[in-house]
Amino acid sequence: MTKVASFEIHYRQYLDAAGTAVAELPAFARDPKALIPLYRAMVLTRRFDAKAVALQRTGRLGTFASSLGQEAVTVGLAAAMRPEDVLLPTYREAGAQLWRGVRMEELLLYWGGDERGSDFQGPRADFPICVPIASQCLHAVGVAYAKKLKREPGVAVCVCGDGATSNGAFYEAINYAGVWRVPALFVVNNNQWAISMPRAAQTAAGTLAQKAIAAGIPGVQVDGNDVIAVRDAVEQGLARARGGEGASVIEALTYRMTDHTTADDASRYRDAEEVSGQWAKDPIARLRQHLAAAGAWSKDQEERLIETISGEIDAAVERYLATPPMPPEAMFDHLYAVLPAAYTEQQIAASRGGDHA
Amino acid sequence: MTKVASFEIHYRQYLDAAGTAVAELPAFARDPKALIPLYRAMVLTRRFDAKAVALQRTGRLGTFASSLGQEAVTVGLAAAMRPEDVLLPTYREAGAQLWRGVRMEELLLYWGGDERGSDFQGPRADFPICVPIASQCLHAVGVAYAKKLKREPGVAVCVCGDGATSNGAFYEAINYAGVWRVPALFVVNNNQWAISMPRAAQTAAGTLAQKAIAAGIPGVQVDGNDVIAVRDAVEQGLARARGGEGASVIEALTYRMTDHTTADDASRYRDAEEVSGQWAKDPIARLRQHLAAAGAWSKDQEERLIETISGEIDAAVERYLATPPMPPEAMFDHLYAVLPAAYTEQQIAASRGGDHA
Amino acid sequence: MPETTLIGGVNMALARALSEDERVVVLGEDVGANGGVFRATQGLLERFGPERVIDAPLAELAIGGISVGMAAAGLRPVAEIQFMGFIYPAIDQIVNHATRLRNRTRGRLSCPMVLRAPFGAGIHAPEHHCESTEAMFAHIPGLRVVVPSSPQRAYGLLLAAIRDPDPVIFLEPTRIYRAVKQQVEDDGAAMSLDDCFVLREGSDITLVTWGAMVKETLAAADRLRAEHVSAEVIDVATLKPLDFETILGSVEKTGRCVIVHEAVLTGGFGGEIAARLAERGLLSLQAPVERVTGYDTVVPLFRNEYHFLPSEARIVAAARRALAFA
Amino acid sequence: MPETTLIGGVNMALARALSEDERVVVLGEDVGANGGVFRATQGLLERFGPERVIDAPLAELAIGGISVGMAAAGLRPVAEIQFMGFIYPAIDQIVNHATRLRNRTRGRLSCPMVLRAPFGAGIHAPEHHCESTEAMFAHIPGLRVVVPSSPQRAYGLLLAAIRDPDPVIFLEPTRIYRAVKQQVEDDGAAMSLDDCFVLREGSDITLVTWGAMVKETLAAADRLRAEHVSAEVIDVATLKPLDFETILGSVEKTGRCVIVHEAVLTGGFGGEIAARLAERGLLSLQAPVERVTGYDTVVPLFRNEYHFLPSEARIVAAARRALAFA
Ligand SMILES: Cc1ncc(C[n+]2csc(CCOP(=O)(O)OP(=O)(O)O)c2C)c(N)n1
Ligand SMILES: Cc1ncc(C[n+]2csc(CCOP(=O)(O)OP(=O)(O)O)c2C)c(N)n1
Ligand SMILES: [Mg+2]
Ligand SMILES: [Mg+2]
Repeated sequence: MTKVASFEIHYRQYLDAAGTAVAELPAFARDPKALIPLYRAMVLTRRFDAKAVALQRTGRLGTFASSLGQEAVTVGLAAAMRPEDVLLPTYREAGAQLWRGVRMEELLLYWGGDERGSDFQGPRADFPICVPIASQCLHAVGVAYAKKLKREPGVAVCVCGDGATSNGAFYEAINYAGVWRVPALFVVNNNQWAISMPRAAQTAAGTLAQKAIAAGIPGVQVDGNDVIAVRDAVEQGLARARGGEGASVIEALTYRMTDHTTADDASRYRDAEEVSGQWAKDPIARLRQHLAAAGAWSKDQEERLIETISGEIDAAVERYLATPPMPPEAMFDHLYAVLPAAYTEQQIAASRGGDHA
Repeated sequence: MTKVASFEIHYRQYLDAAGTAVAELPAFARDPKALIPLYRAMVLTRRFDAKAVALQRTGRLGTFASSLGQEAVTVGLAAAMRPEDVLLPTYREAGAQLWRGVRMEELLLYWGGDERGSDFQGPRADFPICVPIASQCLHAVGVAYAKKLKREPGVAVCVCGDGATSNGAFYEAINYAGVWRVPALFVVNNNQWAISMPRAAQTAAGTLAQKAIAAGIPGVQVDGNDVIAVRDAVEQGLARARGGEGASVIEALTYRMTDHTTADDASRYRDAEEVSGQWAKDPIARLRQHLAAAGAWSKDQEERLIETISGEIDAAVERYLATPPMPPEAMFDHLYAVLPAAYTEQQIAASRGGDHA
Repeated sequence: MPETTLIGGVNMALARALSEDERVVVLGEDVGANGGVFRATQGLLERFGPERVIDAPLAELAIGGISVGMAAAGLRPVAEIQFMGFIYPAIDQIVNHATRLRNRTRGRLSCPMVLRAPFGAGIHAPEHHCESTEAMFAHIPGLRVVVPSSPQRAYGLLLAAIRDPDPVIFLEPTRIYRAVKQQVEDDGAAMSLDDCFVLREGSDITLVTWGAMVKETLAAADRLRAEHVSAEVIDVATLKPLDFETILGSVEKTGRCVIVHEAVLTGGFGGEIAARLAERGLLSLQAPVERVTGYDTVVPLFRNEYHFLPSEARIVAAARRALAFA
Repeated sequence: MPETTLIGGVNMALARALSEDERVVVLGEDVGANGGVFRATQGLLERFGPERVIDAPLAELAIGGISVGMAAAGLRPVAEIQFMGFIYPAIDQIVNHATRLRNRTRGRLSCPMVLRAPFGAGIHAPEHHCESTEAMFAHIPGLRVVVPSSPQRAYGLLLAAIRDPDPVIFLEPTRIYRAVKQQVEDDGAAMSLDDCFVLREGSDITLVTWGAMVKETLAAADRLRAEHVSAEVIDVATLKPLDFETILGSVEKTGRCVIVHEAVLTGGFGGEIAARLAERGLLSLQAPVERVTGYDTVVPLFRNEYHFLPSEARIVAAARRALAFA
C-alpha cells in the first residue's frame, strides 16, 4: 500500500475561556481598544436578541431564532468582511447582519412576517435570511462565480449550521467552489445542535472542518467563542479568496445556549446541566475580561454602552411596531418584474382582503 | 494552532501492468488456478459487451453503455461478494451482474427497452440498473439499514462513477452510512470520465477516496485494472461491514476505453492518443500474462474459452431476439400492486395499441 | 374512548403500526427525543427504541432515497419531512424511484413507504412553512396522495397508507392539527384509500375540498344552510387515485359545484376535478364549476398570509354565484 | 437565410445571447467541448471561452442553486439540464428560491435565469429520458414555462426567455429536435412570452397542444380537413403565464375543443385549460372538452413507449367525438 494523500485539520484559539491570550494575538487584536467595536457589536447582538424574544413572548413578533452564546461567530465573521463582500446568512446571523448595516427594524419586520424586512437599505447585495438549510451554500458559489467573471472585488461569505453539513447542497457547493476556484468562504457555525439532533448524530466525522477535504479545499477549526480567532480565521479565508486561491471552510465551535427557536422546547431533548456548563465559555464575558485586564474597559463604559444600546433598540422597536402592514394586493407586486396581464384580475380580488368575497 | 485530526489515503496494487506481482498476493490469489474464474468472467464481460455494441449498431438494441477496459472493477467487486449481499449497480456493471447470476438475455432485454430485463431470475434482491446518477447510493443505505435491523447477514454494495461523487446524493449517502454504521460499501468506479467531463473537472480533490473523510469513514484507492487488488479491497470492505464496523469507500482507478455510450462520440472531447496509451494497462491482458507466466493458462485454453463463451453469448442473443414484446396494456400491470379501479378504463384503451383510437 | 386531535390521530396510528408490524420504522429529523416538531412522533422513541424510531441527519433527499432502499429490502418506512416546504429535494427519489421500482422490475421489488409532511399555511410560521403543492405529487403516476382532515381520518388513513404496498404521500394540514378533538378508537381499523368522504349530504350544490379548507368549507355550508341552501360537502381525502365517481354522482344530483383548495389556482388539483366534471358531467352542470383557491402568487409571510387563504366568505360568494347562474 | 432545425434554433439563440450580452453565461453537464449531448451548445465554447460556457460537475441541484446565485449577482445564466428526468433535484431551488427571491426582497434582488431541458418521449432512449412533467412547473408561482415547437419559435422564445427579468423553464421537445428545417433569420428578434401561437385557423374545432405533440396535432388537422372539418390549431408555447384569452376566443368561435399533451392525464396542464374553458366558456361549448394525453402510468421503456404516446389516430378520434356530440 502506497500513501497517496495526507491531510491535517488544525484548531485555532487566541483567548481561552478566561480571556487570557494563549497565543500571540494577530495584528488587528494587539491594541485592545481596537477590539471595542467587536465587543460593542456582540453586546448589541445579545441585547437585540433578548428584545426579540421578549417581543415574541408578548405576541408582537413571530417565531424567532436566538443566537444567544454565538455572538463571537456572527460578529467576528462580519468584522473580517469588506463592504463589497456578500453575506449569505441563515436565520441565526443577526450579529453579522447588523454589523454590515442591516437595520434592527428590518430584522424585526422579517421576523414579524413582513417581506420588507429583507429589502435591506444597507448592504444591498447581501442575501436575505435563508430558511431551507444549506440551500444558500449554492447561491454563494454563483455569487462568487459572478464576481470572478466580472473581475469585481469581493468574496461570497456563506454561513451555515452544523446540521447543514449533512445536506447534499453543502457538499455540492464546496465541491463546485473548489474545482471552479471561486472567491467563496464557507463558515460552519457549529452550535452543536440542529434542533434536537446533537452534532454527533449528524456525522461520524470527527470535525466538520474535514468536510473540506472531500472538495479538495482547506478546512480549519476555530474556537467560535473567541471573537479574535473567528475574525482572524475569516480574514485568512478571505485573503485566500481575494488572492485567487479559491474557497475554504471554517468550522467555528460554539454552543446554542437556548431553544432552537421560540417555537422549540429544548428541555425535551437536552440536559440543563450541559447548557449551564457552557456559560463558562461565554464569548462576551471572555472578551470583556480580556479588555478589562488590559485596562481598556471599565464598569462605567459598560453601563454607558448598555444605555446607548438599549436606546437604539427601543427606537428600532418603535419604528418596527409603527410600520403598518402592506395592503393585501402587494402580494402580487414583486411576483414578476412586470405583472403579466393574466394576473390582474386576481390582484384586484386580493385587494379586497382575506375576509371579503 | 493545534492539530486535531489527520488522515491518509492509501493505494493498493498487486499486479503491475505487465502482470508481475509487485506485492505479496492475498490468500485467494496465491493459487493461480483460483484466478481462472475471474479471468473467464472478464473475458465474458468483454465479449458480451462487444456483442451488445454490435447489436446496437445493427439496430437490434437501444443505446448501450460499454464497460470496455473496466472489467477488473466490475468482476473483481462481484467476486468478493456473497449471494446474500445486495448489488446496487449503475449501467456499466454488466460484469458484476453476470457474475451474480443475472442472465445475458435479461441485460439485453433491458437495453432493448423491455422492463422484463430487470426482473432478474438470479439475484432476486439485487437492484436494477440505476440511471439517475448517484441516486442508488441512498438506496444502499436503506438496504443496509434493513439488513442491520433485521439481523440479516449481507452487505449493500453500491457502485457509482467518478462523476457521481460530485452529486449530493453520494455525499448524503456516505454520511448517513457513516453515522448509522450500517453494512454498506461504496465502490467508485473511476473511469476518469463522466461523458465529456474529465475527472479533474469534477473536483479539486486529489483522490476520490478522500471523499470518505467527509463522512468519517475509511477511504482507499486501488488499481482498478488489477482484479486482484479490486477483489482484495472489496473483501476487506465487506469484512469490515460484516463485522459491524460500518461502511467504507473504495476508489477503483480505471479508464473508459470507448465512448460513454453508443450514443456518444468521444472523439469530440478527448484525444485518441490518451485512449490508446491506456491499452498498456488492460486488465485482461494483465491477468492473462500473470496466469501464463505461472503456467496456469495456455493458448489452447484461451481458444476453448472463447469458443464456449461465444456459444453462450449467441444462445443468449437468440433468446433475447425471440422474446416478443409485452402487450401495450402491460404498462399498467405493475403500476400498483393492485390496479385501482380508476385506471381500468385507460388500461383498456391502451390495450388497443398506439396507432389506434 | 379517548378524545384526540388530528395530530393525536397521526401519533396513534404510528404507534399502532409500529406495534402491530415489526417491519415498520419511523424516520425523520427530530422524530426521536423531540417527538417531532409538531409532536407527531411523541413517545415513540421510548416505546420502540432508536432502531425503529430514527433521528435522521439533515437531508431530505436522503430521507426519501433511504426510505426507498429500506422499503425495497422489506421494511415499511414511515418518513417525516419536517415541513412540506422542505420536501422538494426528495421529489427526485419519489418520481424516479419510489413510484417506479415495482414497474421497472415487473413486481420483483416494490416500495411500500409513506412520506408524511405537515402542509398548508395559516400557522403564523416563517417562510417555507406554508406550502400546499399537493398537485405536483398528484401528477406522479404510481403514487398515492392522501390528505386527512379529521382526527379519525388521520388515524384510519395513515394506517391504510402504512399498510399499502405502494408509496404514499401523506399530507397533514398543520392549521387544523389541533383544531378539533374527536373520539378515536385505537382499533387498528384502516380506512379506504379509494374513496372520498361525503361529510355532509345536500341537494343544491356540491362543495369539494380537502385538508385544512374542510374547516372553512363546512362553515360555508352552515352559512348557506341559513340561507336555505342545502350544500353537500365532500372531503376528497385521497387525491390520487381520485374517486371521481363520488364527486360526479354528487354533481349529477346537485348540478352545481364549488371546488376549494388552499394551493394556488393555476395547475392546482382543483383544475383536474373541474376538467373531469366538464368532460363527464357537462350535461348535469347547471352552472360553471367555481374554484376558490389560494391566489396565483407566493404565499405572503404571515403578516399577510391570511389574505392569501380562501375564506369562508369567498366560498359562500362562489356558491351564491353558482346558485344564481341560469 | 439559413435553414435550421429546432435544436439549431436553440443553438443560434444561445450564440446570439452570448454575443449581445456579456452577462449571459451557459452552464451544464457536457455543454463545453462536447457541445451538449444534443449539440445545443455546439461551437459556443470555441467562440465564447470556458469562463462563459461552463462545464458543470454532475449535480443538478447545484446547477439550479448556482444559477440562482449568479442571477442575483448580475449574470444571466442559461443552464442546461441534460434531460428533464434529471431536473427534479433542482426543483427545490426553483420553488424555494428562483421564483421567490424578487418577492422575498421586494425587488431588491431578482433571478433572471433560464433552465433549459430536453423533454418528452419517443427517441428510443433509456429510462428517465422521456419525461414531460411540465405541469409540475406550471404550478409554481413566479415562474415562466416555455415550450417551443418549431425552429423559429425555439430561436425567438429562447431569446425572449434569456432577456426576461425573471426565471424561465425552457423545455425543448427532443422528439422534434431535428424533425423539420425552417429558415430562421438570426436577427435577434425575440417572440412574446405572453401569447399562444395560432398555427392554423379553423372554424369547426379547436385543437390545443404544445411541444412535440404539435406534430401529430397538425397531422390530425390535415386528416380532419380531408373530412371537410376545419380545425384551428393552437400551440400554447408559453404555459405560464397562460394566454387563456386566445384559447377562449378560439373555442367561442368553434364551440369544440381537444387538448393534446404527452404528459400523463391526471394533473396534466390540459386539466387547467379544460377547467378554465368550463368556467368561462361553458355557454360556448357545444361538446365536452376532450383531452388526449399520455396514459396515467410510468412511460414504458422504449420498446413500448410508442403505445403510451398520443397518436394522430387518437386525436382524430377525439375530434370526431367532439364533433358528433349534440
Ligand atoms: C432543508 C430543511 N430541512 C429542515 C428544516 C427545518 N429546520 C429548521 S432549522 C433546522 C436545524 C438546523 O440545524 P443547523 O444547521 O445546525 O443550524 P442551527 O439552527 O443550529 O443554527 C431544521 C431541521 C429546514 N429549515 N430546511
Ligand atoms: C442525475 C443525472 N444527471 C445526468 C445524467 C446524464 N448522464 C448519464 S451518464 C453521465 C455521466 C456519468 O459519469 P460517471 O458517474 O463518471 O459514470 P460513467 O458513465 O463514467 O461510468 C451523465 C451526466 C444522469 N444519468 N443522471
Ligand atoms: Mg446547529
Ligand atoms: Mg466516469
